[in-house]
Amino acid sequence: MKFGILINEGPYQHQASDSAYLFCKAALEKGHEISRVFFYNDGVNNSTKLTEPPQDDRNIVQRWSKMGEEHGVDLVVCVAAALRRGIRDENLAPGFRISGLGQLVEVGIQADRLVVFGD
Amino acid sequence: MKFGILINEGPYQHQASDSAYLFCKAALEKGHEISRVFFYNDGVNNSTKLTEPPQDDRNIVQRWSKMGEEHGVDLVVCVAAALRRGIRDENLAPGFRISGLGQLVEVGIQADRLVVFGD
Amino acid sequence: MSEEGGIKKFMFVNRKAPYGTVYALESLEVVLITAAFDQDVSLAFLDDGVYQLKKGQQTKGIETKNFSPTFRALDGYDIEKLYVEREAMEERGLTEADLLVDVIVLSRVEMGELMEQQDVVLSC
Amino acid sequence: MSEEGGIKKFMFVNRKAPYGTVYALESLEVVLITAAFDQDVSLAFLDDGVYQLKKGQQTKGIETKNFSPTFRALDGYDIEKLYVEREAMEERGLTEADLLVDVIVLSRVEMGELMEQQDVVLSC
Amino acid sequence: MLHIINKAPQERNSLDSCLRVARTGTILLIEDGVYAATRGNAAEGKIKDAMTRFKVCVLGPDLDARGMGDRLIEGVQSVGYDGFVDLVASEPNCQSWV
Amino acid sequence: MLHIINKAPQERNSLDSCLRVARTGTILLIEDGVYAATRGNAAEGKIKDAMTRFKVCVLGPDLDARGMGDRLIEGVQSVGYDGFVDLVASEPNCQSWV
Repeated sequence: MKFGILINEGPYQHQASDSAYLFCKAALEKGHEISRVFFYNDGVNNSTKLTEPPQDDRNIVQRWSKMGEEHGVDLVVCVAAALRRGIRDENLAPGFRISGLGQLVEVGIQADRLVVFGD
Repeated sequence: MKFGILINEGPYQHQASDSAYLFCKAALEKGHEISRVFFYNDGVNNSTKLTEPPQDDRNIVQRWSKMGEEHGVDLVVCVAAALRRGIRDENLAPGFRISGLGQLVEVGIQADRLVVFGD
Repeated sequence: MSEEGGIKKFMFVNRKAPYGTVYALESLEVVLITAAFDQDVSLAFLDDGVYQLKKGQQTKGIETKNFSPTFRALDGYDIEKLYVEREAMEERGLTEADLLVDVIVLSRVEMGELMEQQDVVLSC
Repeated sequence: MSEEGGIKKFMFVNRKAPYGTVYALESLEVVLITAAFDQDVSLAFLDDGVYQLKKGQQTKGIETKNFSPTFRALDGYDIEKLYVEREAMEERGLTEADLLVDVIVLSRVEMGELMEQQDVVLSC
Repeated sequence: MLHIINKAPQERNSLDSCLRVARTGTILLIEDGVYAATRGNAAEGKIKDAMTRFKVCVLGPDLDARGMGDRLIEGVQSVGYDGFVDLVASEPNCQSWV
Repeated sequence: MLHIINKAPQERNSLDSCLRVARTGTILLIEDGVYAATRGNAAEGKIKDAMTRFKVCVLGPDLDARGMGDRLIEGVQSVGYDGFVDLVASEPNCQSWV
């Protein structure tokens, strides 16, 4: 089955990004496809390559980058939400791309399910 | 009177930063002193110089920078919270400085009131 | 659940008040984009979400853009299905006359049944 | 309100559960720093905040650091005033035996009176 | 003590929590908290009851932003940001029920 | 329909809102939402009532993280992230009550 994922909160402050990541990991392990992860609202903050969490904590941004690269998951950051919050190509982590809201609607149409993770 | 301000949420997602700014502006106009504005939790995201909100919207980061420069308000971003969220000197807006949590405790001790703005 | 000719039913569920958080505004931005994809779009207003439609919003004092006029423009995008939960209005002392646009008022049971018919439910 | 010898009363009010949001963890980080400033520090646990002190937290499954042992370390920082609202525990089916550390259980009236005596009330 | 509430009464428990625990002083409703002080809201009774123990104020600019300026419960005082500053200064301490 | 709830029952109105409006299907409690399904919580009655209309599940890793693994209400099913995926796949549609 094809899943689309929407993440509305940034890393660390809320559990949304953690829950979404572990959901995607489990879905991939079961042989499902993650068609796209769309980062909206403060969710765009998951894509900055400048984070440096404490050594004994998980690295939320790197985890997403790795999943994008290893499983070809399309990680799309909303351009309008990103500009509001200071995410641009210059601080974008590997594996993410910045694009328009149409990418969210598109995955809503194409995927079998769209799951929202927020506050 | 001397006020200390604590902001726990980032720009745009929550009203906290707006409310704090308008509070500080009113306090300065009344002749009070803003001893320090401390940015903690997602509040650190108020300090990125990379934001570019729509033309018809307020520019939250620039507003703080301007207040810092025109009124000498000390805008301090928590280093630990900033590292978790991708705020560093390289993307720090003018007028802000990154420092430790001790700066929050210090202003709590020195100011007459500490006002918290959060979610 | 219907998928006639590739058209899906998208519902935007609004449960949050405007201005205290950005969700109402950024959700509306998605609605406008969705209109361009020729899908079956509806908006549901529950809980504090009904406040988004309140007439007379004047945001100058909080130095924030008043986005409520956009609800009036939805018509021009062929988005006409705005559903409001009756109980949510009543608990907040609001009536249809307080709202910026024409809406379809539903009981909570009707609202729940409508949700079940959707393909994609978006909430911010 | 007391300011004897420059010592202020700092109270950290915890009303949120752990892990769903970062507030509990980052609030605790402020508490540890405050200890170094020789102030009068107390922690208040109200509402879902009491869950922060629940024994037996095992966070491996959510791949997040379990920070609850830090509450056990507060003693070593001379932070000994942990106040828990009785009604908050009761509404959540918790008793003192469920908590990681020794606490002082207060009624809501006592908690309210204690808050009024503070110089600085920090909440995240 | 000044108690600052920024959430709507039906969405979160911050107003209920404050009213349960707080003893005296002033309650200031800001941001989405202002809805609690509007006529017809399910919280109207709680606010009227609170007015017997507390001075209750609302941040006017937040009330106006939400289009609720004409339905403030009688006896609740509307203040601007300057009044917000005055309240913080005049009460001995303050707490934000975030 | 799969209803996903991620907030504690006393803090926010998301569980109440879902129970008021939702008709049938499955309720999955995740993140802070898991507290609703624990014995002794004030929401226990609501969850037991909901079980007459819905299948009620809880995300086990979130329950364990919060130290509540030993007090799950009888009849509520604990699932892992793989079970979460299965629920989304098996129900025709889903809604997050954020």
